Amino acid sequence: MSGRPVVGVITFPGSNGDYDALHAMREDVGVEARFVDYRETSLSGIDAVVLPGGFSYGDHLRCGAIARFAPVMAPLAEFAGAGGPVLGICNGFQVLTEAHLLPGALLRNGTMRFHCHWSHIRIESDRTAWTGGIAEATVLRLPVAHGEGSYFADPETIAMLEAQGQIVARYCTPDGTVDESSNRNGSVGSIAAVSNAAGNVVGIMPHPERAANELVGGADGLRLLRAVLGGAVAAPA
Amino acid sequence: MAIPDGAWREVALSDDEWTRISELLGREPTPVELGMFGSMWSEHCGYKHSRPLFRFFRTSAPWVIQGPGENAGAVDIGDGLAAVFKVESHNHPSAVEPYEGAATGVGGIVRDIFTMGARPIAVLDGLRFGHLDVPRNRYLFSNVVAGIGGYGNCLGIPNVGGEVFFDPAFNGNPLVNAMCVGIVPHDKLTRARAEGPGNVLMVAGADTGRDGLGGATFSSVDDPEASHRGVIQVGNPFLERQLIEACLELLETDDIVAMQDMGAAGLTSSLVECTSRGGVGAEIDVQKVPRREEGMTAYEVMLSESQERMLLVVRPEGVERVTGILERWSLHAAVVGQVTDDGLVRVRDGDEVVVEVPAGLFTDECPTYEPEAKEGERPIAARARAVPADSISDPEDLFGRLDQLLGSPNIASRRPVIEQYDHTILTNTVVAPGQGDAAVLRIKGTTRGLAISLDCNSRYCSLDPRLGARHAVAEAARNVSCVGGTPLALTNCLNFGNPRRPAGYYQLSQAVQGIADASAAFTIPVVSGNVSLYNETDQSAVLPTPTIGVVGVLDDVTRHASMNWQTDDVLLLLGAGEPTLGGSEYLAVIEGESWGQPPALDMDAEVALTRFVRQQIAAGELRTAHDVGLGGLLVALTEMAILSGVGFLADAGSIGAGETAWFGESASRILVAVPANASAGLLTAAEAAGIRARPLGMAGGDAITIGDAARSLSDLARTWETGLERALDTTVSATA
Amino acid sequence: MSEETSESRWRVAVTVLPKAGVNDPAGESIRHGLEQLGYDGVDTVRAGKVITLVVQAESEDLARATVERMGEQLLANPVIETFSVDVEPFQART
Amino acid sequence: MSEETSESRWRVAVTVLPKAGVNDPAGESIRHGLEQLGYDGVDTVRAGKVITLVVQAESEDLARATVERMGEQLLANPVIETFSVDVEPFQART
Ligand SMILES: Nc1ncnc2c1ncn2[C@@H]1O[C@H](COP(=O)(O)OP(=O)(O)O)[C@@H](O)[C@H]1O
Ligand SMILES: [Mg+2]
Repeated sequence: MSGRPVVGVITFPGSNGDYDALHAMREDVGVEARFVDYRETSLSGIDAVVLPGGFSYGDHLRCGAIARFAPVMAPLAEFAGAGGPVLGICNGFQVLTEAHLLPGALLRNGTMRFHCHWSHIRIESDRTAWTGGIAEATVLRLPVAHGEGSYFADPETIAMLEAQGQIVARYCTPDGTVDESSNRNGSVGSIAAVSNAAGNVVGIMPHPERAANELVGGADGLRLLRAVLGGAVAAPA
Repeated sequence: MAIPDGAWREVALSDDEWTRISELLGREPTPVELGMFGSMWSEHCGYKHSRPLFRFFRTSAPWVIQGPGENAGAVDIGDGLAAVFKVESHNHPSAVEPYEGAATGVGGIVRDIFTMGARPIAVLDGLRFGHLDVPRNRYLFSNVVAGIGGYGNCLGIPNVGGEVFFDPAFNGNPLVNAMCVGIVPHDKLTRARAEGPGNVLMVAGADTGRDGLGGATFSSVDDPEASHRGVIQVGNPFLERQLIEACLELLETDDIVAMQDMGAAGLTSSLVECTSRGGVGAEIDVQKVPRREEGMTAYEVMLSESQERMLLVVRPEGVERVTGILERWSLHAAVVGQVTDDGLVRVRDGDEVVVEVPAGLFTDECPTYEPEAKEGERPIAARARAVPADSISDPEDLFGRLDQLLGSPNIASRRPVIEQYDHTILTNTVVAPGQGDAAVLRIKGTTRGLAISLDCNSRYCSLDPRLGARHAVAEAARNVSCVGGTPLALTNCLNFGNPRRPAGYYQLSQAVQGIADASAAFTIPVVSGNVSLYNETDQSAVLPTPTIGVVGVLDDVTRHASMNWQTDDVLLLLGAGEPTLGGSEYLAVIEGESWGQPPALDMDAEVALTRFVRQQIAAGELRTAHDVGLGGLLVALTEMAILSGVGFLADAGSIGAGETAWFGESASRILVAVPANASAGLLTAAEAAGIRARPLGMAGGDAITIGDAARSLSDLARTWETGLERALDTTVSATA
Repeated sequence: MSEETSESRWRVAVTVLPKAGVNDPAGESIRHGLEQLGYDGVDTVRAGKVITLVVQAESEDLARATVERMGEQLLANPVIETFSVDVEPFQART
Repeated sequence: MSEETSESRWRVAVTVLPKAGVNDPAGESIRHGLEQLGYDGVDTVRAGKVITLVVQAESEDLARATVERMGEQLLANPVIETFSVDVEPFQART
């Protein structure tokens, strides 16, 4: 890595959180950021990757199912395999599960409705690239905006995730209590974010990039977006 | 091919209109021409019954960059930027297929905005349905909301406001109005005028199917279901998202002469409007239009309302570049013809010419009507009927009524709707829906913000359409002022019944004049709008509903107001509006119907009051404001308390006792809250500005206390929060 | 499956597809996805829903009739969709 | 439909259903809706997807094999779904 870290924001056809992620990274976090088109075949020069929210391919079939086969996904898998920090937000999270870079799947919200509201999450692991330095049990306030955000994995997988510390955050009340009232989409174990075993790839349903400025409702998301700068941006060659 | 006798009626043309068309052409039209006339001379495209009324509108001001006549209006908002906006109805399609009808309504209004070169930054929606105890209304409501969310959420444009209103008059005739606002640098504003003979016409976006054939004409006849033939339009927001990005990128090149979206009447209206605005002619070959279905006729291609399509006028040397850009966004495009200099719209089907008509015959020659206007008996009687005198003075009983109002569908929290719409995307939302009287959006790269509100009290309009329309403008402008915005201009959507009934035309013509009155008094010109008539079934028409969207600007977006107050704030009521139960929601909820003389509107007082409030906000003196609307003073105070999570204590004397004091409605009343040490200053400033200001009490505690009587805030909040869900699903109990 | 019990159980699948001519963006995206994966010669892709359920009825015909009614009332939207019903005797699965 | 052409066309339906144990809110809300409409004795409601398409292949078996691959790669997500494939010769419809 030479000089300032560069964050790549991948744009798939139908991504719509791409501008927000780019803006937050540039203006609020203050790093260099650029779009990476889904047809690109290399991530060279990129130190961290964000897969933004949206409706890639209209969310047709399943969210993320078609985007997963985009050309950029091959270098992304390599990048992730080499320990490069990757953050999938909302639709980006769905793409990462479809691509088997993260465990589990995201189902239709239990209410069968789209949910847009500010939510609270409790950080469960500070051992990931995107939560380093955020003490466990810290409560962050972030907006959600999804129709299919109900995290699912079978019981064995969940047990494994628990054992390996791969559950990154759970929905909670403002005071940090994990209960059903705050688990509005019906996620297994109130899971809002998970990581891969190495901790460099994180998927999160709420939107940190939309909580990067007090003027628009809150800035807790900056803590996640910034965490990656605290060392994890030691990118693969 | 000869036209069978009477066939013109199937495309909603009258016998006289048929004769006129034949005279103008000097021959009988071909079938394709007839279909095109049917669409272009429909109410939707031709504004037959409304155009003559538009002369009343004030449409210009120094800050107006584009008035009515283009795809949307535009106003200067400073920093070299313009706000581009318009509201449009999708009532009839939504009555037939609520999800897709509402979804494609959003798709259509968004296309109007980016066609002007503007990047869409907000959507609002004004919805009206019959009561939710009718299963069909529940179905319509749930699916309309899902459709608006489904399309807008996928596009990634935040939905930041609107209205939901229920009244039995909307049984079978829901109203679905969608507004979109976009931002564009002045020099990028694009107008849809075909120019330069030899320039190339291209169709871009979705392939053409048999969607919605006859849509434009079916909004002009009484029974949408019966007259509807062809296939229901199913929208593809994913494709539209690509189209937005591609079109905005295309406008960065010098290759585009004009751009026109295809909405009602599809290729017909986009071709005709583009050529007639530019004073040129055009020739296309329908065989070159990419199709989704086999065996489509020229008629079908010309009148299809397939969504997500654009007509582009391209310089010949740019065709390749344009095609390349579209392909990069995975969009099809095809060259279908070119601009000509003979003023004719000529359509070929291969070698055969199937249409050859001077463009102006479709537009300028469209007949207009000013039928008889006569007020109906019912509104006259309803207005004359005296409202009940106050009979309740015990605060406990008044609190009981407050409970009833808070839980009623027109007043209860809109959260179940708002939460189905993405309102945080684009990260501009400073005051979110439900948090203030209008939405506030920041404009990135500047210090400014926009304030936007969409309003209409249909009930006032039904009792007195001219006064009601003035109220609609006043309310939208007041809402914008209450968050700190200076109203700049308005857009309107005229939703009415059959104008050929004298009572219907009376409502329409009076409402237009009411809009014109208030628009002039408040200096907010009309820059765009849309008309939807024939919203009636079986002699029962919708409440006349001139929906008004107002856009305002905040020079410093950090100085804005919301409904939130803080413990120990002093509560003041500004303005001299006199509450009345006439036309009130209180009567509708308690008596099952509303009647009487709606509140008076003193437009000078309203102007002074709203100017004062936005000046105080801009000066940083005021951060909490909420106008008194449906449900009156106590409903407004309680909404603020619930949203703030802080109760209040008011002096019984300052609130007053009785239904009128608690629940009566008026214009020109704004509740504000300021820290105790600022209240004297505000009172002095109000006095200096000639604004009546009355202290009501203080914010604090977890109850609403008026004199000796109190109600727990959490109980009231639960009633208000669950009201809409309860009405929707009888299995959800009040305590759930 | 014994036909003599008055109420037998039936396993039913209701297949709901967009009507002919109705725009089908999901089918379009799936076709595109398959193309990307290198499948050639795929066409007429339509995306629909299937609802499977178990009902009680005295006969297969009655089961079908019931489910046809469900289709008309709730499972399909007749304005834009068509549906078909498959019925087979219910065998409890292990 | 001529069987002798080396590439025949096949009409295929891929039915995708949620796996046992996976939440199925759509199925749940349909069951609830049917109940509200007065249908008793309805159970095991599952809501899934169906994708119909036409493929070219030399034989029915090859068509099936191709579509099974599509199912594994794209049409179903094995973490949450199972799928089945039906193949029949394609008959151009009038
Ligand atoms: N259909 C809707 N879509 C989005 N927001 C809505 C809708 N209906 C109401 N809202 C929002 O809910 C809030 C309350 O609406 P309303 O009671 O009409 O407010 P007011 O009377 O102050 O205009 C406002 O912020 C409004 O913009
Ligand atoms: Mg309002």
